[in-house]
Amino acid sequence: MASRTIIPFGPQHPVLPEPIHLDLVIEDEKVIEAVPSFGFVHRGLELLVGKKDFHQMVYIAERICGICSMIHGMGICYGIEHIMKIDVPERAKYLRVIWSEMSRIHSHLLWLGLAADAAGYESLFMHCWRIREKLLEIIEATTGGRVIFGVCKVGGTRRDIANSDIHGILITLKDIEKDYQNISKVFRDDYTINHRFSNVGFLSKKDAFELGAVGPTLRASGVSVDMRKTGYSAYRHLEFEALTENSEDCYGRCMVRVREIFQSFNLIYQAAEKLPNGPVDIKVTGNPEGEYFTRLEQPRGEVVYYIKGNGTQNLERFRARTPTFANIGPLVRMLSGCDLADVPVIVLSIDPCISCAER
Amino acid sequence: MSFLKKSPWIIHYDGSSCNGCDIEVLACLTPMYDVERFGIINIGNPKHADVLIITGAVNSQNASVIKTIYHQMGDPKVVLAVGICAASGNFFRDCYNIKGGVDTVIPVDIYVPGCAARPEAIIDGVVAVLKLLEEKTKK
Amino acid sequence: MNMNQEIKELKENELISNVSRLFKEGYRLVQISCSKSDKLQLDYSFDKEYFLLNLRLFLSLENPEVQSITDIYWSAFTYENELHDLFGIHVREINVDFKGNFYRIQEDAPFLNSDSIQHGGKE
Amino acid sequence: MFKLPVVKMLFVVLKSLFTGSACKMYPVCKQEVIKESRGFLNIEPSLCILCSLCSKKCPADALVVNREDRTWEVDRMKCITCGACVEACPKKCLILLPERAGSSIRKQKTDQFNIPIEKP
Repeated sequence: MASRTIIPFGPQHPVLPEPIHLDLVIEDEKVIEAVPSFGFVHRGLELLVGKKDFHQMVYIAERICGICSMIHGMGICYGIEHIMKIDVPERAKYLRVIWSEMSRIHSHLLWLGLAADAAGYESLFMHCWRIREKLLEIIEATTGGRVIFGVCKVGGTRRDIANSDIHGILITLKDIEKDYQNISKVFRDDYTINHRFSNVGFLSKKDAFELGAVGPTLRASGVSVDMRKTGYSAYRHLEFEALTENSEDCYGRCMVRVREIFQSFNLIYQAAEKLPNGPVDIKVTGNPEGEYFTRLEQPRGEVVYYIKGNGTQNLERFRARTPTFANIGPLVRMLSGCDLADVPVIVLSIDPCISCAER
Repeated sequence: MSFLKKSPWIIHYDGSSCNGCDIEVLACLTPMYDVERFGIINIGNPKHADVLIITGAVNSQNASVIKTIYHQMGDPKVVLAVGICAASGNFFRDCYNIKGGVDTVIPVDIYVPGCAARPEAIIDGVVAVLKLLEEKTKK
Repeated sequence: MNMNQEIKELKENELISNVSRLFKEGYRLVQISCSKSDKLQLDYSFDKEYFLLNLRLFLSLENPEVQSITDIYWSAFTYENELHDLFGIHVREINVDFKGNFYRIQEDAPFLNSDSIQHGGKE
Repeated sequence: MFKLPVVKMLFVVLKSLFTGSACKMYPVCKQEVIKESRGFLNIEPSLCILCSLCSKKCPADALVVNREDRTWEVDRMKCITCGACVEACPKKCLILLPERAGSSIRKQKTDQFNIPIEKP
């Protein structure tokens, strides 16, 4: 009978840039139980609704997380627009799709880089980030910010992409895709990645569904749930499939993301082709009154916003259930029974975004 | 690179930041900005580090962590606060759980503005830090 | 816009039976949220094939208490501990009970005690 | 079978040799400015009417408009360059420039602008 030890994991950890804290109960190098706890990044920004009006809340929602900022901003705008029955111009809907797919690509490339780093493959990490920088240049040239996009507002978008620029952007994107194609081959075939990620962090299909996993974590277990399929914004006019893998382990999660990047490129091409002309925003008057649950698909999975307005310029309640928060339960299940050395890889495999989870 | 005589090693701690500045700090270390050409390495161990980079505001929980990291670093040491949150707390200073900028816990030497701070701004901040480090070494 | 969501109001004692029925029907737990007005409003959201079903119940502000659903949906412990830490709702029989240490914050139940609602912005 | 990876590697090495550096060499080379970038809030003082709409709309409370002293202030360490003020300004005297504010040793870095009195 081996003795049990509790190892604190985090908040400052060389592998993970973010302060996640886990108490790992281990017995002979095997993790028996993982106990997460929050609070290092907790800001309580949901309470700011009382102090800021709903236009300002869009900026605050964007700063829930710097990686998924576009879709956070889009989510709150979408909810308020639904409550106020604002019909957003078609062009704005397509632009939102283009930008949110760009943010998905940059988030997934970021994750792939970190995953390669966790597997001890530093040159691959550098290549992923090199490609990502090219994309960030496009993002900056179109939105004005590198990571905080700041383009969504209630009633449309703040900026427009000129029709004359779109051709150039598509050419650059095709270059990036070609570059990425080489890297994706490494993720698919390389021995190091395979060896490190296969059969690690097992989450069965039944578990993934019942524990409420979302996003790539869920889809890697063979459940086809993708909120983009509900057809919000302009997604209903675009063709795509929810990508699934059946390997149910970290490698599957990696592969889902690898393939999703190609899908996102494809979605951008489609949206750019169909992009209608017209205005990008409409004037918003009045205040929201009513409630709505917005559900969008973030790079990390499904995100739920509950927005309740009471007819004043301040919202009554803004609640964001972020994908990482939903993935905590599955993570705890994945960690129990794994080797201590696999913990960083497993934690990374859900693409943890702690500032999202704690808000 | 005559103005860089030392190779400062940095330790990065994420306060309650939104990740925006974090990934920009990380982006500084990757090919496009590559601060490793100045000999700057991101290191996990506070004992090895000369520069503490903090992103994000301070809340009641991570105040003690930041203090610990700061006191574990050997002298001379410099603190670089990256981003608006680290300087003033951004709009999160109204939140119940946020104490304010980094200077509420430890002395800060250089502030880098930006939300999120651009990699160029961070490099500028690091260059400014180096001068300070040199002055502190002479003392 | 997709309208596929529905809100169903419940009494507190009907919660467990409803949730276990949804579990059998193959619903996935999406989230549990709470909002404060003159009462505490709890929303349990479930998803099946992109249809969102919300079970809503109201609790009084004094000594709010609710039965845990972690026997049915194991991963609900994150949401229920959040309810306890941020809103001060006592959740009976959670399978993983952090006893207020899930969110490590100094204040107890900041969302319950906040008076930030209805202040009308900056003066 | 054995030769293939070697050839691949050689290809990669040759490609890397001829594509040049991905690095931007900042600060030796100057920063390339993308003109759409949101970097630095600037004001054209002669157009300002001190309506203080910008400071009301600012989510970060970075702007202070003083009607009595006729000054307009921005705290660079609070400004998040979101552009809310630029949209709110009725006179279009605010502009976001692609340059960025420099680092500072002080927590506050206020830029104050005097607003000239309107000529009749």
